[in-house]
Amino acid sequence: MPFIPHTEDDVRRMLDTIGVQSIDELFDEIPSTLRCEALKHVPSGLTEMEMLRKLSERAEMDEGALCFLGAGAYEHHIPSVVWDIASRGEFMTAYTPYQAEASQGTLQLIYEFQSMMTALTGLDVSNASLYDGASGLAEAVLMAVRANRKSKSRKVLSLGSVNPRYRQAVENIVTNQDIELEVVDVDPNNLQTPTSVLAAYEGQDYAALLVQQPSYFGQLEDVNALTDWAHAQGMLVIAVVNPTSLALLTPPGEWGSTGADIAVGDGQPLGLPLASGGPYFGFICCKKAFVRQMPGRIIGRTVDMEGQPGFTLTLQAREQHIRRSKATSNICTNQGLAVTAATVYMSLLGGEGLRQVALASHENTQSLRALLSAIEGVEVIQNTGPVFHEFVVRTKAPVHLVIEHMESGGIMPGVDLQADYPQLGEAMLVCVTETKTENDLKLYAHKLQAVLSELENV
Amino acid sequence: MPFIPHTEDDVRRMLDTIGVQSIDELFDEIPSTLRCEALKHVPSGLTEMEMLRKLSERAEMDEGALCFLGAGAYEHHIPSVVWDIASRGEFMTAYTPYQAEASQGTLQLIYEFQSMMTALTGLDVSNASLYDGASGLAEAVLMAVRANRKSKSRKVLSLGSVNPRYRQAVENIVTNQDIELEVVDVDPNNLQTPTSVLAAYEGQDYAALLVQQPSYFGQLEDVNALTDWAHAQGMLVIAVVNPTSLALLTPPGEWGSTGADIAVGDGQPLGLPLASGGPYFGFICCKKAFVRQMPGRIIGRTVDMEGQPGFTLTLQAREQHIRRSKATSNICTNQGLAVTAATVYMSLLGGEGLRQVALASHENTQSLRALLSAIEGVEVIQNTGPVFHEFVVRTKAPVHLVIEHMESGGIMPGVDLQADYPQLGEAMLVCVTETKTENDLKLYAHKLQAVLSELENV
Amino acid sequence: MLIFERGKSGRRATAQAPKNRPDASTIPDSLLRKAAAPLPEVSELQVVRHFTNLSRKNFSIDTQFYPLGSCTMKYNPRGAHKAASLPGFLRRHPLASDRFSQGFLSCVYDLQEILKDVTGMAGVSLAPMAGAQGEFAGVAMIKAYHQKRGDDARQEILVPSAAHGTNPATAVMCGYKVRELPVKDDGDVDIDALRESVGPQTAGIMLTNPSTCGVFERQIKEIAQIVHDAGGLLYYDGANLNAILGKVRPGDMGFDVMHMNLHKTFATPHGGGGPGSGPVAVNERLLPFLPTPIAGREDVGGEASYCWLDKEALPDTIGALSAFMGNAGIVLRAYAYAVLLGAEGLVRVGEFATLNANYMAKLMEQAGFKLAYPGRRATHEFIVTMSPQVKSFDVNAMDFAKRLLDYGYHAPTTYFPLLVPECLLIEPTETESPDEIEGFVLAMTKILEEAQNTPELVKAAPYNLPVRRLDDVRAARELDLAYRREA
Amino acid sequence: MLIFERGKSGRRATAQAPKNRPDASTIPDSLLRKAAAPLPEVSELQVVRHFTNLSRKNFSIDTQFYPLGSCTMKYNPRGAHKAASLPGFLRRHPLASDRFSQGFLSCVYDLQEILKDVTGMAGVSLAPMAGAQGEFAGVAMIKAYHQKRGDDARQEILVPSAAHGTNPATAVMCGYKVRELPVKDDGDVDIDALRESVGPQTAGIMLTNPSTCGVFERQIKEIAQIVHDAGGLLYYDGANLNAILGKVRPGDMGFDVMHMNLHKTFATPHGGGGPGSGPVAVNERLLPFLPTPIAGREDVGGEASYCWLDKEALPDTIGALSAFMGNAGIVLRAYAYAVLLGAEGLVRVGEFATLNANYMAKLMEQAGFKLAYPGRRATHEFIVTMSPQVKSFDVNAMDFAKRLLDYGYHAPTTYFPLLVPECLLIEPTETESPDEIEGFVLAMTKILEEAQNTPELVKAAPYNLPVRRLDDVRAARELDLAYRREA
Repeated sequence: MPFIPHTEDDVRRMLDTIGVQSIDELFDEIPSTLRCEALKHVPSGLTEMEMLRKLSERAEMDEGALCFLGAGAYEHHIPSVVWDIASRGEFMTAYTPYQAEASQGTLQLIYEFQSMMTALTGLDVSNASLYDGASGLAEAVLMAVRANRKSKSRKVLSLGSVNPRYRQAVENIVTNQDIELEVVDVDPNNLQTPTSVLAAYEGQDYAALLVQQPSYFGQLEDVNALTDWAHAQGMLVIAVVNPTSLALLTPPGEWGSTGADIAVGDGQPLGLPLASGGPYFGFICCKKAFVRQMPGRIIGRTVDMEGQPGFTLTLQAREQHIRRSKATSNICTNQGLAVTAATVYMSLLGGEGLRQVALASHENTQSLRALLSAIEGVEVIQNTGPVFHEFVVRTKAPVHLVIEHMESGGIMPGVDLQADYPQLGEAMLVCVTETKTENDLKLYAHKLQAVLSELENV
Repeated sequence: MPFIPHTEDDVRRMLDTIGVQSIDELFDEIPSTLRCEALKHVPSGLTEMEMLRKLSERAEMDEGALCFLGAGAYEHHIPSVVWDIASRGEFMTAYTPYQAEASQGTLQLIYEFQSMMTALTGLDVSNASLYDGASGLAEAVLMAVRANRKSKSRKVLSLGSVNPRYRQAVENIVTNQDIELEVVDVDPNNLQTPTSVLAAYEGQDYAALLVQQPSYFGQLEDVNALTDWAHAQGMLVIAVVNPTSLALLTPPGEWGSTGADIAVGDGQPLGLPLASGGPYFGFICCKKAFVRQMPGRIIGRTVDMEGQPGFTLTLQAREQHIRRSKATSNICTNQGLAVTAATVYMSLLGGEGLRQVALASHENTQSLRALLSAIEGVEVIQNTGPVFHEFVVRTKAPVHLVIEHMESGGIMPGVDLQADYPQLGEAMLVCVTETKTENDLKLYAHKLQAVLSELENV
Repeated sequence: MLIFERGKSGRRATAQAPKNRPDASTIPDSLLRKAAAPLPEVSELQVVRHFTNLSRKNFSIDTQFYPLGSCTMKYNPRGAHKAASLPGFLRRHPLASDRFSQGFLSCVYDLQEILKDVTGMAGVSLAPMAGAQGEFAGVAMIKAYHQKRGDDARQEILVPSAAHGTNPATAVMCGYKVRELPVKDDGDVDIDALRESVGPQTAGIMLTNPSTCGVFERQIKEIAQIVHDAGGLLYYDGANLNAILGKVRPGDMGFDVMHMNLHKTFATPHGGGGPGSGPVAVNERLLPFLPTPIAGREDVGGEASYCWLDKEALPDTIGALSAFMGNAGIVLRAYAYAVLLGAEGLVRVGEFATLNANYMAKLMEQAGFKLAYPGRRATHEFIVTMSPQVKSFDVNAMDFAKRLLDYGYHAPTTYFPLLVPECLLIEPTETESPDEIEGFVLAMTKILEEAQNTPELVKAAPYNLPVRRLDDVRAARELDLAYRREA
Repeated sequence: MLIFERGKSGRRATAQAPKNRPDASTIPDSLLRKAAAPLPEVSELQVVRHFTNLSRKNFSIDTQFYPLGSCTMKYNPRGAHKAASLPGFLRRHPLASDRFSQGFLSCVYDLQEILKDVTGMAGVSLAPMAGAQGEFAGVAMIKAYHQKRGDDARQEILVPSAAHGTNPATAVMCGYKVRELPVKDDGDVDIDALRESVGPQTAGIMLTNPSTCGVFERQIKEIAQIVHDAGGLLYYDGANLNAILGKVRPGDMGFDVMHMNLHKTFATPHGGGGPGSGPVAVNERLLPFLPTPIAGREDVGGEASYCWLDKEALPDTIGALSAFMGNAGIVLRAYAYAVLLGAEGLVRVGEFATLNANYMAKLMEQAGFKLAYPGRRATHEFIVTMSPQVKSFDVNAMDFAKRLLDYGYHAPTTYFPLLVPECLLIEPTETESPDEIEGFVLAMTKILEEAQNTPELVKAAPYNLPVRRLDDVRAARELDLAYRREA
């Protein structure tokens, strides 16, 4: 019996002790009419060897293309140390540190994680993580609505350059509490959002402004002006940020004259594999004033009865297992193991190393952008503006065909923007990180050129 | 500086403490004429990302063929637990347990390993491992020559069905001590060795007889008769055995009326990947009487000063670091990490599970043997005799061409026996383990048939 | 010592940082960070050593018996971890086209089918990223259902007092009011109170069955009838699904919607607090509302072909709750686990979890501990109340819990459910041998003796751990939530 | 508790054993095992928990500073482990044809080239599986060389008294007699004694340089001259190569043959006692005798093509010393390490190993410990003698070593080399930070105080480890080398 250690003798002896004849008798409180028959659609069990063969064959089906997709999930080099450490049984098979004395490893690690996230965001406090960037943004919105004492509004304003998948998830979550997300239109000729566009929203009551930096398009927004504008309007500022970029860019805590109030984002770039979208983790940091509105676990440093330092879950009075219907969120588990990996990753890279990752990605992106600009039939939108490691190109040929043909050649060239931003035309979002070599970039440009002339001739 | 933690400040401070101006000054005792210039043929360093990309590209070059090679290295399923545990830093980055109190993990594990190997071989004692099966056999030969008090001979007799690579390594090692290995011819029509063949060697003085079970050809020898014959001649018996097979077959300690004296073999089948031939490990077990002739590390159970059980290196008076030129061997390191993996493997499988591995491999082998027997142009040598999980086939077409063509079809069909056993003709040694499916076997048979008719038509 | 404190300015794991080209940045200064982010500055060895040693300060399933009630801390098969870590799965971008996704999609689809069978439901979505998000999705579907029918009066969710805190918190997240239902002394819900509570304001009820009292709710059919008659829906909190796997199905009990905790029932690693995965399953009635994405399958010329179903295919969906597809890697681990166990193995899970819990409960009773529900069968877990020990020796449940750590056992869940005073909720799971169970009971027996003879010893435990008992009050009063480098 | 003692008849990790078909065995009963092999009978979780907990009883580089002299316990890059664990490398059968071997062969070839450059030698074979086997191969080549010339009188190998035990043991393995050479008080070999010892009976000399005394043998050119003039060859024991990497090359010093310990100098994991890898390098004179197999390269139409060179290509080879190609996986790890470090990084190894050792030696001296060779530069390691402490407090080197364990530091090598009384041979390696070094010296300082004030405390150490000091005498007298199940 896989994973069940009982021998026949064990079972007999245990049943005798309990005083029943059979295991089945232990289920005699279940109304017999409800008892189910054998599972019909579950196949018979396999050995580990057979299972691994089956899943290996499937995994191999998904291999083989060079990937230039980003849009919220980024391929970075993951040092071997990261998962060697995170996969240690003591991290991987422990649970939420309810017994602090028996969980100092996890607790100290999360405290260190919180410290690192505040270092990156320039804000005062961090929690122990949320599920992912999108649901994290929803929590940030709920938090801002609770926290903004100046505003009674249940509306928040989002730039159109915030990840559309994030905005969608936020809506799906917060509309249940009658909170509304209003979105600023994207100008197809200027992917940056100048504050002038926001004039239309002045004087209205919004609990918060959502700003993503770098934006979904990879562009850098003028976050200082945007932050000051929002604060002047009595809004809180929620910064949606890429943690890698924070090694290079102004941290949200320093945006404008007083800094963003809440920063949120997805931790995936910090040592987590693409892995079909998860597990990643959402991070959330805020100014000290809002700490009691924070959702999720928070770890604090304290002392034990001998005065030695130690770590423990704290501010639990915000949480569902204590406050139940009055909790700041229903969140229970966080993404502990993902955070473990990210903490190891950030320790390895350090501020300077992470900056190098950001810069190398940025430089590769600049290179590809330059290569593609030179191709007939390709328009790099806002060719000269500052981007981080993504940019938007418009193709002469229908972009879905371009993507299809590039994939036939073993390259996933970018994310089709048509559904989310029809105003951009035949556009796709291209991402380049430090993992790509010069040859990879040349190959991309070469293939794209070939595909475009092929499509021209059809 | 990869892996070097020193900052510039560190270096300055350390040099000041030492009282020198530069690191270079620390090398001033080396005659200046000897000091070398920069390395000329070593490329510049790569980051981990670049290194892994380079080595991944190389590793992928070696993939893609279904492997029916055995001949001393066997592909078995390796439970995921095995290397997850063996790769734990505490096992992987410790060293020889010189400080027993700080090495109880490694020490107890090796004690358990020794216990498992004696359980498998049916002998009294095991050491902590040798390098591999072949060099282990050389140590066994040296040991037998030292241990056999009845014989003054520096000759040992080996059956021809002992792995030729093992015999070659033994010769390369023991001839330095003027020990001679005499080999019994292999009869191309009977791959088993009946004791009748040995009549020619009766009355001569050999320190030991070398018997491999299953033999290099996968055949089962009549080890009981061979052992009794050798003992009657005053020889010690050295059994060369496959540890997987020992879950199914009579253990060496029970061969004949008094058992083999020394058992040796390669531990690779016990959870170690094929990995181009190593690291594997050699194991060696013997009767209690010979323990002081044993080469290598041995772990014993003892007690600490409070009477609690503990484990420690013992019988070190046999070893080079104590006895120097009088040691039983120059061996120093063993194959600790490989032994760690094997110990975990054997614990997972247990006696019955290992028997199932042996049996499943055996059954698959029988199936393929039957399939190939039915093919025109293929002769399974000694078609009905008992084999374990390898067998010999002779092909009508030149065997090196058969192999080449099968490989073009993505199958490595077997090991060419021509160089080592020209008397067998166009023969190859085919191995099947539990990792092969029925489809794999059908594919093999199908391709072989196709290749043979193709070669016929050339 | 913190990893920051091991650092030194300029130190780094150099092999890990890419080389930069001559800076090609076009980023204006105003958007650039002024000073490097103050992350740790340590060598690769320092990182390995620091975190390896940190890990050694944890209890975990791999090192200890961990009978944490309601958390199902069973063995996490390493094979499943390996399967989910295959390069093809790890490297797949979440937005990869179907062409490069058939392997992953087929796993998602197959697990959906398995979970439908296991739960007796008509549809499954694997998107929710944790039990609590599954609950959210479930209650949001209940809300969407009523809204679609124009039934706007239903503003209340019923929750028994024994429920997990996530239940009421979730109802509120979905904009509902919560009404608590009392639980009787035998652990079953008070049916009369239920009858009084339902009405046209009732959107639904959230139930865990077996309940957090460690017993099976025997009146489930009656409850379903009452709630359905009132026009409400039944939500099944799958936290305790491990207890009944293959024995009774939520769909057959009358539940309309439920979530599962894959990390519990399907043995994926708990990771020190996550990630989990909280798929939802629904009956026909709620099928249109399932959260996206869901894997669909068509047969194209005899070959199966898989694709994502999202908003276009499911216009009434409550939508996506994450940027991509939830915790895909956890889904893969759960699928691998289901493939390993198969139909016959999944049934055994419930059986042996129940056998272990009942055996352990009996041994605890024999050892002189008081069961909270002595007349009932234990399910996969059971409750002991330490009230007698508090009265006799002034040693409470937390003291026992802390002292257990000294004996090398993780403590059971303490002080939950809230309605049982001084309780320990104990869940051995099916992957533990009777030897471990007996060892635990022996330790409890010894602690009971200690409580009798040297209560102070127990009250000041633990002694053998990296720290002594921690000052939680100070932690909350003098907040220290992040390291700040000394100037 | 032993893994055997956790077992119960019939228990097993069932997911790991293949299913058998109806038995198709044709094996006669006389060759079959009568009863199942008495291996442990445990569940998968029990295996994981047992061995995880066992591992936690070890000191290791990943958890502790481990300055074990002569063993070069430096950081083992995880990236190299990962590279060697790539599926293509792990699955390659050792007898795979060249067609399916170009990846592996190219790594072997490239590492051979790197090692030639590093050693200043003309040829390299990576075949030997450990330092001791490398020594064997080296001395066997010396023997083959003399034999080939018909020079049968050379039956003696010279070995300094400070040498590793493997040196004399190896000479004997190769059928030689050993003559020991005295070492002077300054750590250098006694040249006069050498002059007297050489002659027509001299096959060669085995030297470690830097020597095991932790100093560089300054007269190496003279020694080479004397031995060569007498017709002998010089063997370089590469155990201490880490000290001089990129600074001075054995080939340039006049050595004819040498081995390297890849697990030391090239940072492959020591694995609790192995596997190691002990490549040999030779100058032109010994090229024909290198052990097989060796990777060769030809350029075929501009493309590199790699193949194995064995007996046919190298008719004078001393042949293979293992069944296949030695410890291939260790070779790959070493290659990955060399690729990571590159030319500039390899040079830094020797520099920083030396810096650390000299710094540590200075601190130890300042702390009141006695250096064995105070007038000399330390190399990558140095020796402290505890003779003063034995005299003053009756606390010896082993007592200090054991007490260090309580402080969380692995002990240095004790009582080696034999010629320095009560010695500790200390090797910090280049991957340790000055912080660790200072921590170690501080611990030694505290132990020194303890030795002064409470010598009994030190003499009964350790206290904080899984066991107290062990009874080695009993271990050797009452041999208990394997568990036997009670009948």
